[in-house]
Amino acid sequence: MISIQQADFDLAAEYQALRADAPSIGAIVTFTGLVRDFNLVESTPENTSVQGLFLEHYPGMTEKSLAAIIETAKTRWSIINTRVVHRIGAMHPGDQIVFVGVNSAHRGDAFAACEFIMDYLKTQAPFWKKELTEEGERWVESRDTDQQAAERWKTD
Amino acid sequence: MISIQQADFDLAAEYQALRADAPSIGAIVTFTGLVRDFNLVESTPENTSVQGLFLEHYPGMTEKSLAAIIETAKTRWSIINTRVVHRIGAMHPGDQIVFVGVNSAHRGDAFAACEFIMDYLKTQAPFWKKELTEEGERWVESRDTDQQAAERWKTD
Amino acid sequence: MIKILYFARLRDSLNRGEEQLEYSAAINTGEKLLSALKSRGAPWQDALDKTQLLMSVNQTMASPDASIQDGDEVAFFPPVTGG
Amino acid sequence: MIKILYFARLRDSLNRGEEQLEYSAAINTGEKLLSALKSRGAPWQDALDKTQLLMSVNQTMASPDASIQDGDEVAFFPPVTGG
Repeated sequence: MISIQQADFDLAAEYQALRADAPSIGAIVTFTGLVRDFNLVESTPENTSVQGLFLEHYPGMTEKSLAAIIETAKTRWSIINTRVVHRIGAMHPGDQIVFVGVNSAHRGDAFAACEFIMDYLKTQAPFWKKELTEEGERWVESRDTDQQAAERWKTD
Repeated sequence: MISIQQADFDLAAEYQALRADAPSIGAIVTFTGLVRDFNLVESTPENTSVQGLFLEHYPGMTEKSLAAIIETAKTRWSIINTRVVHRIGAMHPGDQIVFVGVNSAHRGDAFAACEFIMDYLKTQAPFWKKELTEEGERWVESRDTDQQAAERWKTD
Repeated sequence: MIKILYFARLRDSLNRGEEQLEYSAAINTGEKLLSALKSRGAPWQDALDKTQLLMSVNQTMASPDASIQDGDEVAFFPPVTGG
Repeated sequence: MIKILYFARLRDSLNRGEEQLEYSAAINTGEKLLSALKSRGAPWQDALDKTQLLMSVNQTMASPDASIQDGDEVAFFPPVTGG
């Protein structure tokens, strides 16, 4: 299940759906990303306070790239199902931005697949963040650490 | 927060507590373990159907060992808080057994600390599972894969 | 005709989110299309000269040597920052 | 006196969850205590002769060479299987 939506999401509902999938499920791993109140972009070390965020995306390609990321995860790990929710539009500090949930018979597979999906989403899925700070709007710069996180999963 | 309890737990409540901890939280990772309907113990490849489970523990040492595991996680990763709930007593297939939740400014730290806590809990915390199967009761054997999962985190 | 989309900072710089372009052999790869767009001068030259520019063809990430067919949807955008 | 606890399969095999034992130099390490218990014969010998037996002293995992003081709480149990 992939959902791109303006509305907030309910982690409990996502979790219950993952729990109900199959009686062989022994492990559920969830990741939730929240809007922080400070900025971690390396190019702006001053940690300017963030008042709001705007999430833009590329409709069509977003869903396609997330589906491809999930397919890759399913070939690499023994997982049963995944749920990915990514919000778009205006958000505020403390708001939920993204949810990735994975269920599996085994905890190792659930952890690895969930982190893999997040790392690839961060570098492959066409979302862009614009921050509203005390000094005005600015597009968030991509981070080298995100690129490195995704590189870790490369197999030769 | 560490809780050893007979009662079921509410993942949503645990998650909301982790979310409310600090405005600098950008990532929350949760792990939930469920009672499977089949047995994965290596010594019993027949996959006998499990009708119920009984969780025994060593009161006092359980809390002490979990606190030590969490302290180690906090020294190794940049995490803000953790919540661990482990149920004891009688359970049935599909029931929740264990919850580990971690919040952090960074997703990589949240993922690593959450998986570390689970891997160490599986080998260090004094819980024992007894299964009720079609053929009667039996104590669950420990698994080499759990030992290996914990070994991964060893630093020299 | 090909459809070209611009996103995020790039769309702001170009003051344009979308356009249609007549297809020809002069724009049948990512690199050639980029050259053609840059030749328009300011603000195109600067905005498209970023080392970190990404491109997709038909909603799949593509490298500059990717071929472009008539009817394709091509998009240019900065590195992604979702999640 | 020391307090000794037995858990899970081990408690079932010994048909005992807990006992008090007079402290002496003959049981002042994990290994010596284990020898003393095994010398009781069946079912102690067999039940405690598992290669996978774990031990704790005062609720912390301990190795067989761990020293035992008067008043300590010692526990023996099979490998843990929670989570």
